[in-house]
Amino acid sequence: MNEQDKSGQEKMGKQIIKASELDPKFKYEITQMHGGEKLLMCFQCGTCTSDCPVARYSDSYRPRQLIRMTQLGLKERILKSETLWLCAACFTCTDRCPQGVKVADVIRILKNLAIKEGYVPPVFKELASSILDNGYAYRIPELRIKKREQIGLPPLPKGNPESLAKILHGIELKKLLEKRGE
Amino acid sequence: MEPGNFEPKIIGFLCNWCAYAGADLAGISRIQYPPNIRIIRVMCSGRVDPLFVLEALKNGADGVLIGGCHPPSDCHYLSGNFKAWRRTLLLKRVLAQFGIEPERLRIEWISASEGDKFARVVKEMVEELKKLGPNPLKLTEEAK
Amino acid sequence: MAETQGEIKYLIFLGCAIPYRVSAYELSTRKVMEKLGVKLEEMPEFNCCGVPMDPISHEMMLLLAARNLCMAERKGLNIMALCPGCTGALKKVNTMLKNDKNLREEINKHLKEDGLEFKGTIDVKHLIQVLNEDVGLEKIKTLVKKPLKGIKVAEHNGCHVLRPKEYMGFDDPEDPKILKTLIEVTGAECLDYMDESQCCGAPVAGVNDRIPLQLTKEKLAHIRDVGAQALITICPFCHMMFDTNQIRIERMFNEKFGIPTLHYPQLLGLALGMPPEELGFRELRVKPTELLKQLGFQGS
Amino acid sequence: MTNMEKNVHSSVLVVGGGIAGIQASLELADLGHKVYLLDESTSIGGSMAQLDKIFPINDCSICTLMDKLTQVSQHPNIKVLTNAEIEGLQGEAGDFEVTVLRRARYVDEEKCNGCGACVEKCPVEVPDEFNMRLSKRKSIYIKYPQAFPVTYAIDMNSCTKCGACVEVCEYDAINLNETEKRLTLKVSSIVLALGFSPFDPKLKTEYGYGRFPNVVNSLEFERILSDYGPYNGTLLRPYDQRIPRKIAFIQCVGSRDAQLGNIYCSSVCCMYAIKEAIAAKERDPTVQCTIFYMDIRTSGKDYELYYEQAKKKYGVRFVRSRVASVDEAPDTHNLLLKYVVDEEPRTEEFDLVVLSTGMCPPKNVERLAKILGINLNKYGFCMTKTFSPIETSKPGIFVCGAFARPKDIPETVTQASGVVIKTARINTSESCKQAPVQPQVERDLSQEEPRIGVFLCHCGVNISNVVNMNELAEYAGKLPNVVLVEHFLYACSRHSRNKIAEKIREQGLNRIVIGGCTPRTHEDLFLEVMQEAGLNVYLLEIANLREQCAWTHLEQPEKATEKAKSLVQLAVAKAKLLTPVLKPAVDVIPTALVVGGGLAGMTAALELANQGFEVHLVEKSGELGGHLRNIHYVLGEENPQEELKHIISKVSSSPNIHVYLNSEVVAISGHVGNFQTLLKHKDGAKEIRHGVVILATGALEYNPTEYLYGQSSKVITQRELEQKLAKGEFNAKSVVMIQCVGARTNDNPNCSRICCGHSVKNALKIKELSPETEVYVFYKDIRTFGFYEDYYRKASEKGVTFICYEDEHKPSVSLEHGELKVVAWEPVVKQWFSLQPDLVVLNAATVANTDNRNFAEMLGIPLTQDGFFLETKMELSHVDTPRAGVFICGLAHSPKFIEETITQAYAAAAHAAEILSKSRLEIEGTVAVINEDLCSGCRICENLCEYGAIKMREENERLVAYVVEALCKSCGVCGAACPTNAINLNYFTTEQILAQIKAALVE
Ligand SMILES: Cc1cc2nc3c(=O)[nH]c(=O)nc-3n(C[C@H](O)[C@H](O)[C@H](O)COP(=O)(O)OP(=O)(O)OC[C@H]3O[C@@H](n4cnc5c(N)ncnc54)[C@H](O)[C@@H]3O)c2cc1C
Ligand SMILES: Cc1cc2nc3c(=O)[nH]c(=O)nc-3n(C[C@H](O)[C@H](O)[C@H](O)COP(=O)(O)OP(=O)(O)OC[C@H]3O[C@@H](n4cnc5c(N)ncnc54)[C@H](O)[C@@H]3O)c2cc1C
Ligand code: SF4
Ligand code: SF4
Ligand code: SF4
Ligand code: SF4
Ligand code: SF4
Ligand code: SF4
Ligand code: SF4
Ligand code: SF4
Repeated sequence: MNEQDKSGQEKMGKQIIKASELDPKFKYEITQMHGGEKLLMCFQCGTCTSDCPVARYSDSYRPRQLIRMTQLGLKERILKSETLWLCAACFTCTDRCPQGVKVADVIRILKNLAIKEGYVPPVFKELASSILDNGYAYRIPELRIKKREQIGLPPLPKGNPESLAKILHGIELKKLLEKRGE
Repeated sequence: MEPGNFEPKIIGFLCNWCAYAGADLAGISRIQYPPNIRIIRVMCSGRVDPLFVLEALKNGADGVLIGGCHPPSDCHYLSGNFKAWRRTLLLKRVLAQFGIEPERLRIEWISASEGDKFARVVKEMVEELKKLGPNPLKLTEEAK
Repeated sequence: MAETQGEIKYLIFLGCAIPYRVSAYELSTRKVMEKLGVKLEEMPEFNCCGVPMDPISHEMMLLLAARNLCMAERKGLNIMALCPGCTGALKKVNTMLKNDKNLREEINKHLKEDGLEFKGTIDVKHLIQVLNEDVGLEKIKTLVKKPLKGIKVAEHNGCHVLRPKEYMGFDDPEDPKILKTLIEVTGAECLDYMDESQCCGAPVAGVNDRIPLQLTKEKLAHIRDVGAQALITICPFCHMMFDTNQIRIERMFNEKFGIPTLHYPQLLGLALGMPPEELGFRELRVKPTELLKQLGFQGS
Repeated sequence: MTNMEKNVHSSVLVVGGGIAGIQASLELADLGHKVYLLDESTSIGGSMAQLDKIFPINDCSICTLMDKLTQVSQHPNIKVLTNAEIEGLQGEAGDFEVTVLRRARYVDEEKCNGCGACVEKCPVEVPDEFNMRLSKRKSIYIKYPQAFPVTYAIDMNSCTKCGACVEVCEYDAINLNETEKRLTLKVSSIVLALGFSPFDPKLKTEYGYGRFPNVVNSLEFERILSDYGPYNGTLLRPYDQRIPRKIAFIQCVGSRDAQLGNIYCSSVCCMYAIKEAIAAKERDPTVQCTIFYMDIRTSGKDYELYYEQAKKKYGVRFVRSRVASVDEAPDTHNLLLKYVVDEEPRTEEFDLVVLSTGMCPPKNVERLAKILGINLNKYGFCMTKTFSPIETSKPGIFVCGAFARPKDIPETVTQASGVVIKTARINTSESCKQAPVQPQVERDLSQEEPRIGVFLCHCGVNISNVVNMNELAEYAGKLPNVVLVEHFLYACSRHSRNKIAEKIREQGLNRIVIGGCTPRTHEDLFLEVMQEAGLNVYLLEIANLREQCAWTHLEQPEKATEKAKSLVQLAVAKAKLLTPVLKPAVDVIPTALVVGGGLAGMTAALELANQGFEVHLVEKSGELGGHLRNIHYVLGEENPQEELKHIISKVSSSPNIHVYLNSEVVAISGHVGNFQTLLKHKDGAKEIRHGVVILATGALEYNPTEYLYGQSSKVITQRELEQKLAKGEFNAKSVVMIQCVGARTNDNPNCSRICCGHSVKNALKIKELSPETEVYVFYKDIRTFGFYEDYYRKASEKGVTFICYEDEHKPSVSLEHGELKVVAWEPVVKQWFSLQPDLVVLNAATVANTDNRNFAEMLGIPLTQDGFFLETKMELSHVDTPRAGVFICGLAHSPKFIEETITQAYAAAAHAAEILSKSRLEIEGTVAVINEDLCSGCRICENLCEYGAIKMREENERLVAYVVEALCKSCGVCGAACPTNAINLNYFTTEQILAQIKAALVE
């Protein structure tokens, strides 16, 4: 993903964002979700961007900017943005935000929404299907499982995909993934 | 008088609110300085009439110190310190005309918390005056 | 909280990454815990803790974690996790479900599909928490056979064992102390270095291959600058970044680090008198040859 | 009031001896009340004693404070109780009984004279809290060199009871076994001035305070800067005591932080950080100072100029970013700060970091609140209300200073004065007051030759260890006119003072010279002696043998003795020329003129009327109320229109208040105690005579020319919006508010203080009436200081969007097909974007009333650059002008909120009442006197006098100058300038000073 994090921000730079591009309802929607309750409290102090380890090495990933765009209702731009996926979920921002905004959770909410809009980065597709198949995020090779015993580790408990399938039944997302996965 | 053990005499006019209090703090903090100064308390440095300075020099003072509050506005009387400052500048010119080194007159802003500054100023003055030697007026008086 | 009845007994939660790639961490943990008298039971039928699914669906993450908690509740034992990510997810969901009745009802609706129900009867801890709170420094101290005197190391806690503090809360994320004291009890010296609490970047590795390496490189440089002989981690992902990726980083940035990275239980194991082979030292990519030599272990 | 009077004690308890408590005590005591000033510390002074300079004038803090400490120490009506705490309260307003616990000090206040001998001997060293632990003190110590009481104390936590101090104390002042005591005070009211406690930055671990030695908090930095601090005023950093090249200031540490629960803004730290940066720059201009902030909150009077000056004149760098974390470079112990500029994260290295730590409620205040039965707000500060800003929830208990809300010194002092008018039962009949010491009948000296008595004090061994007292006494005895020389071990002790009075009478002494310690602290003690002995107080002169001789020449006893002789000679020379001076007095007309019938004027008028004074209230318009008439909501629960109605009805029904509507002041003449004013109203003119003037002329709303105001009915001011909201005429779905219209501009550089709060208030009202309406607020800094921050947050929470703009990126407003369009720059997203609001609301500045200029001219008082009245000392009280008897309050002084206006009106009323309560006003005798025969009428003096105390009059067809004694403040500036030497200054006469000069120079 070489240039991936150099997102469309710069390209957007020139034009004026029109009032019609702003969805003032968007911010209220986010505050209804787990972790998004404090979104509106953000007063743009800059702490989250200053301290974000990813922002330091990315040209485009800026948590404060994402929060701001969310407050302003730039829904389309955010959900389309590839930079969203760069968050390492290290929670530094959440812990340090003086206003108690759960920045990492808001970004997670945005990712969840992006998925609903149909954008799923390949790596997540893989992880998800592996979990649905065997309960683990990775498909652990037979070789590894054998090696465990060689070095004296107990056998790895078997996952229970059937049980998972049952409890995950009814989650809209599963369908979505399956559809995309095909 | 032998220049070697010449001990200059200094008259200090210190305003009550800042400089005099600063001189007190030097004492409270036990900061040592040469005993050559005699302090005359005035309410404001602006009270120092040029006459006082001239009389002091005429009567044999080797140096005169005027101490006031820091500008712009430490002055208890708003602007007495400015007035003293302007007057001192003029007075220095007058002194030069009389053949008295203007450095013998010094004006300093010393706050009530600057005990060390007060002591330093006295020390400096004593050293400088030792270099300058006795007040020339005194010599002519003595000659008479 | 489930009863422990005098003896210390936990369900060990391995998560996905450890069995997949980092068995030395598991191995050394098991050995060390045995030595310390902590009984570990296997966790049946567990599944991914949920964390990797959070970006895709928060709900799915909640359900995955909740299911694991139910498995533990069934066993009536508290969970000890090795991976901070797993610890975080399980702890957080455990707390959320315990405190938020509405959420609990909602989740239980789903769980019921497989006859499960979250009741809120157990607790979740990370390995270092068990060492610190249940075993205790005093006990460890008495069991240290071979104090690692003269060894200088640095630590990297990793984010998720500390953050978000709202759910983790057992150590100060800005100035964490527990791992440091656990290191010091082995006799090794633990050095402070710059930006200690910074993330290694591992979680982004799936979507970007440059940023995580840069972050890890920056940390390695700080650690090298203070003269640490080794780095101690307690997270499989951090370990991968520092150990597995170190040679790659050295090549990429054309800088030499050569900092062996041990799982904390490996270090502790040495101090408890176990030989490196038993603790999975062989699996380390950056070989701690010098360090082991200094401690009197030859040729491993 | 009358039915209460039976139980009224004339005593007041002031709790907390910071500047708030000190000011309140002094004013109450001046009004004749007995005051108990109680502090839990060993000394009074509070936080102000620790500060280096104070904004906005950058005066020395301790000088300003010391002036007050001296007054407290000398005031006969004030009893200071240190080391004390309140244990119980009984009774009710007017009749309280307070139990006080006095913890042991182990040093007797009556006996200890502050010589400090004990300190040298004490072997135990502990960190000095006063210097923020950056230096050490002994177990026996005095809090700071200038502290009052001048009594040492023992800190039993560290004392080993070795007894070394006991042994050395010549005065037997130390008792290591002293125990705590309890006492009961009967008081009529209680003033709480508990101040604040500084936030503990250890709680913000990401800034590394406590871990990194070069991260200091602001009070530590104040001590570092202080001349009597740990480094004697040299700018050094703690780790290696090296001069820091780069200093970072981090704002809002412990304030505006929801994670910590301290959501409020501490109000003062923006200003003090700027002050500290300037101070650092003044010490070394090459030091680089950077202030990291979220909003700079410099909304006080002329504070914006201070901020601008820091940027332009001193080159202080300001960065709008909260610092995320501080890390230490292990080798250099420098610090790395993470912040963001232009949405780019940065790391920058500094050698020293100063945390601008906020103000928290005083320690353990919950306990005290419980004992007293008062309510605290959710943060633990005292609960007050908008329209009763100094009343606690319990009648008879009042509050002032930082305990009521974080605030700076001028606001604190103003509030302390304000408390006085509520606390005091001012009564014009002298009987109810505690009479100050009554002057004895003075002896007539006109026929007597000077008979000088010289009393020399050993001050224990302080003076006598250095100066040879016998030699000195012998020398003094030989000086002309000296008839008696006596020694004392402690001249200031009660015993010695009685002895002196006795000697005066016995020996018929008529001039007194004391050789001892500085007159600045001890003069008043000896003045009392003079009075007791029937001598005029101006017949005393003190030779400063301790502070200015013995203590500064410890190693040179011979030279010190010589100098002491000279100092005594100097004093005798002056004493010989001293003459009795009568203190002039003016008659006071117990009536006040209040100009302006807004909230300020009405409040001041009511308070004075309540105290029984007659008030003339002059209002230019046809109605009372001023701006308050347009205010329909406040950031709080009260209903302003109800309150206004209530106030107006009280004013109208007060028999003591004469209201003149549609009236204006045409001329004012006279002086304090006796002014004559000419009023004009539509029915004609009227002359009023009064003792004081209170100017409450308010201010005006700026009339915008920007943003299409006046061109579109959809562009309105915030005031107009409030009318719409109140009248139910509001129906917009999208509103844009623009802040700082006509304020913080080149033409009007100051901040109007109220408008940020005003926007937040109206935005909240919009959201209440119409939640779906979107509100955008474009601001430069949001200045919701203090607890107003709560409302800023509430507005955010309701979905109001706040967007910051810089002058280069002002929003633009245009009309397209009759629809409004606003184009603005969003600095975080870094994009221009446009909005189509239904309304644009401008926050028009509050600008000075143009009438102020007339009053300034008539009364000879100054205005600020932007036309508000300028008080005498901006760093202290807000209400006094250089013109005695003239006070200011309300918007006429500067923009302020309702509660601040009320507080200031109280303060103005208190200061006015102090004058009005006296039938005759005694004036210092050290005034200028003009010899009319010598005066040439040149008017030089008239122009020089800052106080307008010199006036000219025709005398035998000749212009001569005369002094209005009531106005003269004794500076002597006029005397020094008079070309014909026509002016002299009592007690500092030219002749006396010349005699001193001559005496000093005899060989
Ligand atoms: C670093 C810093 C710099 C500042 N610089 C400036 C400046 O330059 N200019 C400016 O205007 N303001 C400045 N301020 C603000 C200023 O310090 C306050 O406005 C002022 O000190 C408030 O005075 P106070 O009397 O209300 O409180 P304090 O000074 O806090 O005094 C309170 C007193 O009450 C006593 N007390 C407390 N509790 C009890 C109790 N229970 N019983 C008995 N006694 C008690 C305390 O011992 C103390 O003596 C600064 C503040 C800080 C922190
Ligand atoms: C637009 C605006 C909004 C505000 N909103 C709030 C708010 O929401 N909350 C809050 O707490 N505070 C608010 N305030 C501040 C509050 O209004 C003031 O603190 C308070 O009303 C000031 O009262 P005042 O008497 O000092 O001045 P004013 O109200 O201005 O009264 C001055 C009076 O003096 C009269 N006068 C003027 N010149 C003369 C003269 N030459 N002779 C005789 N009389 C004269 C005037 O006619 C007027 O009646 C606001 C102020 C403004 C301007
Ligand atoms: S730290 Fe919090 S308040 Fe600050 S910019 Fe980020 S989200 Fe906003
Ligand atoms: S959680 Fe995400 S946004 Fe927050 S600091 Fe970590 S990487 Fe940055
Ligand atoms: S020695 Fe005695 S008199 Fe002197 S300061 Fe100490 S206690 Fe006070
Ligand atoms: S008794 Fe206490 S205060 Fe006195 S000298 Fe000994 S240690 Fe110091
Ligand atoms: S904004 Fe308020 S709390 Fe923050 S530094 Fe400024 S005055 Fe202090
Ligand atoms: S809107 Fe008013 S209060 Fe706010 S910053 Fe501007 S001038 Fe100051
Ligand atoms: S300066 Fe002197 S001469 Fe001139 S008017 Fe004043 S008193 Fe008269
Ligand atoms: S002494 Fe000062 S105040 Fe008094 S008249 Fe002279 S100049 Fe004015």
